[in-house]
Amino acid sequence: MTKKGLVKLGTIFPFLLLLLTGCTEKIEVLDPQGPVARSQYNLILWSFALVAIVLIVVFVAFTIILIRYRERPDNMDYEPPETQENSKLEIIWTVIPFLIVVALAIPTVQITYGLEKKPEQEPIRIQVVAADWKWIFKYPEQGIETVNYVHIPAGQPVEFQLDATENMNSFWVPKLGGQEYTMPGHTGYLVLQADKPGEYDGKSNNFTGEGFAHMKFKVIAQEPEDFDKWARETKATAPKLTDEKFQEIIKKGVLEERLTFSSTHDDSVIQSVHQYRKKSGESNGHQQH
Amino acid sequence: MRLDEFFVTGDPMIYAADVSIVLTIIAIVAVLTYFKKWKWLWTEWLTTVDHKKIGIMYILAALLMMFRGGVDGLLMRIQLAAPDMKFLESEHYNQIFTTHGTLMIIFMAMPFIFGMINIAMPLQIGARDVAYPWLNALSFWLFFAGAMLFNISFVIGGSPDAGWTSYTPLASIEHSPGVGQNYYLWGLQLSGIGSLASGINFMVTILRMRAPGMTLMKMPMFTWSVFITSIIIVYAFPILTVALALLTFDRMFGTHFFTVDGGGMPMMWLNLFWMWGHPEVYIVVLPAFGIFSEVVSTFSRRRLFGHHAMVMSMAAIAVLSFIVWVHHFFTMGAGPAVNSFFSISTMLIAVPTGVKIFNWLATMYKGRIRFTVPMLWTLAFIPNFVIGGVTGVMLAAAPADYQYHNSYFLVGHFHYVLIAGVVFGMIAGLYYWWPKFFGFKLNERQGKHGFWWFMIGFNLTFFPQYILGLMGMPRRIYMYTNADWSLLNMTSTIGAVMQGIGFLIICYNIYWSVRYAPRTNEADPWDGGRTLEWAIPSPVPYYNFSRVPEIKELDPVWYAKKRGEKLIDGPLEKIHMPSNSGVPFILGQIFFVFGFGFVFGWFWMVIPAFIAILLCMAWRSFDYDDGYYVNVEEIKEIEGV
Amino acid sequence: MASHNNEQYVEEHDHHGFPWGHVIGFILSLVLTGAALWFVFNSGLSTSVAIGISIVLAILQVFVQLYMFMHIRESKSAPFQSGAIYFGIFIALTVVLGSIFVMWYVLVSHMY
Amino acid sequence: MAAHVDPGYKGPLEYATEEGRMNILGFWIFLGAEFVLFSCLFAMYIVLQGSTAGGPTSQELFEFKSMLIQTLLLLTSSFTCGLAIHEMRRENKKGLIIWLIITLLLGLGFLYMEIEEFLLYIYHEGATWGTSAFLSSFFVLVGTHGAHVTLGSLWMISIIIQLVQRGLTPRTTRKAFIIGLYWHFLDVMWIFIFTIVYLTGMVV
Ligand code: HEA
Ligand code: HEA
Ligand SMILES: [Cu+2]
Repeated sequence: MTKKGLVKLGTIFPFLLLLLTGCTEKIEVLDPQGPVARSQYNLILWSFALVAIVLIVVFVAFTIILIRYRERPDNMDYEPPETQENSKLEIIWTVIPFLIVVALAIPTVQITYGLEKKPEQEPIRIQVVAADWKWIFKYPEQGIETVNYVHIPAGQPVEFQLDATENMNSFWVPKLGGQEYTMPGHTGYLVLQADKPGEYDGKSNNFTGEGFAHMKFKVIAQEPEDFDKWARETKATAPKLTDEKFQEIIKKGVLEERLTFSSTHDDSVIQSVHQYRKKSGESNGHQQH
Repeated sequence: MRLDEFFVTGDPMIYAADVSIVLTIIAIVAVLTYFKKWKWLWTEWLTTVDHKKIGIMYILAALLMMFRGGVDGLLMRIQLAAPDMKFLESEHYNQIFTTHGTLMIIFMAMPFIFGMINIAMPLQIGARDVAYPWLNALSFWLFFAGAMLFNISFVIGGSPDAGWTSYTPLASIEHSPGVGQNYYLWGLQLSGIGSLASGINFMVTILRMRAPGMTLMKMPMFTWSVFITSIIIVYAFPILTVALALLTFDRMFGTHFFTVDGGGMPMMWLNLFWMWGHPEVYIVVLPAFGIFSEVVSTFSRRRLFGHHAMVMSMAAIAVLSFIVWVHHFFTMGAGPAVNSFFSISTMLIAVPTGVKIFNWLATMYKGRIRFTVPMLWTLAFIPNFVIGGVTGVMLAAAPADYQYHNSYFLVGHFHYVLIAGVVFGMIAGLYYWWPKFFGFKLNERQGKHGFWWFMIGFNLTFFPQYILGLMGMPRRIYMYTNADWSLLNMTSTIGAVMQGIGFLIICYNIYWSVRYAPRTNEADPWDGGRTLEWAIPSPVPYYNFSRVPEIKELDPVWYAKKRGEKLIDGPLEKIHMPSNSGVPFILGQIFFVFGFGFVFGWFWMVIPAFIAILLCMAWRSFDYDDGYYVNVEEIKEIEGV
Repeated sequence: MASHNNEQYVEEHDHHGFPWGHVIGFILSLVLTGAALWFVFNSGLSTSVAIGISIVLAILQVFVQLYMFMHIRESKSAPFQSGAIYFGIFIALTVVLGSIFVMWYVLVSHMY
Repeated sequence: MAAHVDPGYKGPLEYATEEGRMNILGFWIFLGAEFVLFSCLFAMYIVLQGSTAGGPTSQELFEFKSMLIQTLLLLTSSFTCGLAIHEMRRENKKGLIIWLIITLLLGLGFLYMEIEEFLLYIYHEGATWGTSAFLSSFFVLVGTHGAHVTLGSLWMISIIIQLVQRGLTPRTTRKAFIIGLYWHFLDVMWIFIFTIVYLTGMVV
């Protein structure tokens, strides 16, 4: 019967191995490519180390107890003692988990605040519109717009301003950092940064119905010079984004191709979704931006 | 509404379901008629207010729902076995995971715990029934009406497909225009009201109907877990009631609570849903903890270690469970203050849960551990649940959760806690208390086979999902194209099939044992029972206790046996019992009609049903039935004295 | 059961004479309501302070009802009755304050 | 056993049987749950009260006089309901019934005022619950309270009938006591509606 404990150890072991050997390229979350993802990665590792202690203690104790105290033909007349309480032990197994929780809580809080700190370098701003089921990226400074892919300069923070037309999506690029919801009627902000040029997978991570599985995009990080060059070229060569075209794009439906435009949509289209909230915002003081 | 809109059409699976439903109904009617069992069904089951029978009906319903939810699970696993599968379309897949999640939690886990509570808790405290037997029956029939309503969505009108969390705006009338979402709302609403009533019922039962001498601290651990669970139910379910009602108003009457236009706030749905939803997961797991406590001490032949600490830790879990809900939407962007607060409160739950784990280990330490089937499930619970629990703590670290949220890592977490906690617990309880109700044990050898298939399959299914999550696989996708994910997904599917086999073995085990297992009718079939239910005959007579014993200590049966005393003794007296009533059953049916009318917006159906409900309640209010007495002769005959 | 029934009811106050408790409770509730009106409309305090005070007054009225009208302290189950109500109030506060806390931060959240 | 009165019992009738004691305790617990139920509606209202979406605001709608009369009616009915129970404890069946009827009438008066207020908003001001999130939450919060009062009134009628039919028995007194608890609870909720909805809505 002690097999069970071993089976359990066996299942947890590959996980440990994966982490230790660094064979993690396919495991996107464990392969951070930017400072945001890295700080989250560090927290994940730290939390895993802490819970690994717990797992080991419980599994070892469990296995030993099962081997040592199982009923065997030769101990059938053993009558277990009647102890019921042992305050010393109970305090130990209350305090130690508590300390582990503290050890996890401190970096958690630090990183939670740290991620919201203003980056030292002025970020470039990209507006993201999650429409069902495609991603639209607007570069207000460059005056261009792309769909289902986004170019960013490497080594530089990017502030994504997150909006949605109808449903609540979640904007997630695992290798660059954790996700955030994009909500209709409310703008969110997420700063990400890529260390070096490369392509990273992005996806929607909050269920929005039929075409949800197809709502993916690519992040293409480039050297800043290349990024500028790309932006200039796009501005010069891509077609204009007309109002009709934009309306067509945001209509519900799967759209997996990449589109590129040399002009941007008018924010008021998205704002019109928000108009009611805006009006009411005036009277309730909630809106403080 | 046209007929072909009313009945779901166009899919072979649906037609198969239609056919099987019709066939099942015909078969049931035929069998009942052939064996002339209609009257028996009515007098013995449909009108019963006996907690034991109600408990058995709950468990039966739960097993059925587990079968349907499990089939849903298997279908999903087949679709996800390899990249680009064409087995299910998106629309279908979405309906299936929605019904899977809802069924498993609301219509499998909840009735299962209510079943266990009903059969065991009154016996453990020496009561003849629950505080309000009539209401107890009504709770069951409300649950049943809700479950039926939710299940028929598959063939009539269409299933909900916005996830068991039913987030707005996706679940709004604009984005989910069909009736599926209405089924979700009314199915949950009806059974939720039943659950609330049960919660009050159990609380009063425990507070007022304990055997003399049984102080709160001398109460068995399962009963304690029921008490604390009931508290959570009473204070969490009203939140669900309101949330569902408001979404119903939004969908049917054009209000603007969760809509984007009109100034509504979709985020408030998430907020209310999880204010109920998080306590809900502890509602389903705490009774399982209670069962584990009983089983561990019975089969280690040792008193439960740290009774007091076990109670305190459950109380702590209950309070904490109400202040952690935001961990389900850390990624909403509520800022560091909110996220930090809820991260810490969530992590703190690990401490009382840990106390429980270590106390179970300490109970086994120096014990004499017998590997019976209930004990096997309990033993498997400990390491598996700890895996699920510690990954929960990993999720609780907000910035890390930005990476895990809505990925398969999360799916892994909650199946580890839900299955290792709730399902293992309920199966353990089923095996443990079975002989008490039927006078024979379920076959141990078959039970062990079922256990190993299920346990290994379970690990194979859900462990790879943690890694899939870290690889970036989102939940609720009906297909993927990434070939890197295929190996682990295939493993997971194979595991799911193994679980299915395990489940079938367990069902066969029940069938076989009902037919062939030797009847022993022992009061204490496990030879080590400690709490009051093991002092009375098996199967339990309908009045439970011929005489109510005086309690002086914890585990009275165990110590009485050791000292060679007779616990249940003294002169017999006539026993007062509540009368059966058909009203709860009928009310349940009317509620079904009421809900069904609402689903389709047919007010010509809703209004008469509502009036009928009021009339039933008035009838009940004017009904001065006092129950009846069981006379001493009859008791003597049943007890064989 | 039959043996311990007589202790089931714990007498709280005399219920045979003039209903002083109720009358005082009624006067208190009128006074508290009037005070709330005065604070909000006539006191000249800033709106938020006045509303804060009136909420405190409302909470006081809850106690008036619970203790003077509803006899929450009577019967052997009094601790459980009070427990049920106070835990309900605790959860109710959690729901209200928690929603405000979270929603307010969601709405004002803006980087930098 | 449950419905059995012990010889020599001296307390109030509603506590005389185990059944009575259990039902009263159960009802207290139910009231605890009701606190939570209303708190969700309050949370909703507080969060949405500014979201008027261009529709009428609370300041434009609410009227001082109507609100004050409603409040006084309900406060008084809570008092008379207390008196009813007081009379019941003095075993004065007639007093009990009379006070209950007065309570009921006050409650109906309250309902009348509330319905009139709602109709005024809907037909005069064009402010329905579909107009804005603020109005949705207003109508549902206040309406839920109103629905509770309606249900309470029906229930009270049924209990008055039972009292007339059967006099003061452990059962009827228990029912009367419980409806009393319910009625006071509704008053408690109204006080919060009064403070958080009306007072606040008139000045913010
Ligand atoms: C029975 C059900 C159950 C149980 C018991 C739990 C228990 C816990 N859950 Fe889980 N959870 C769910 C069911 C459950 N959960 C479900 C269904 C969802 C998803 C819903 C959905 O979105 O569809 C979910 C989602 C969920 C999330 C949201 C993730 C996300 O959406 O991004 C989080 C985040 O914090 C979380 C955390 C926890 C924690 C900290 C515990 C803790 O209670 C665990 C405590 C236990 C232990 C820690 C193990 C034993 C302890 C020791 C051995 C002591 C020492 C340990 C330490 C010091 C670490 N859960
Ligand atoms: C107690 C709760 C519970 C239980 C027991 C289970 C059990 C299982 N669950 Fe489930 N699950 C949830 C609660 C639960 N789940 C919830 C809440 C969700 C989230 C839903 C959402 O996102 O909204 C979810 C989501 C979920 C997903 C994610 C879907 C997605 O996001 O896309 C998956 C995928 O693998 C899955 C699989 C399984 C499997 C394989 C089982 C297995 O354990 C089942 C084992 C099988 C059986 C016990 C029955 C066996 C039946 C047979 C052998 C019959 C065979 C006959 C025929 C096929 C005719 N579940
Ligand atoms: Cu949770």
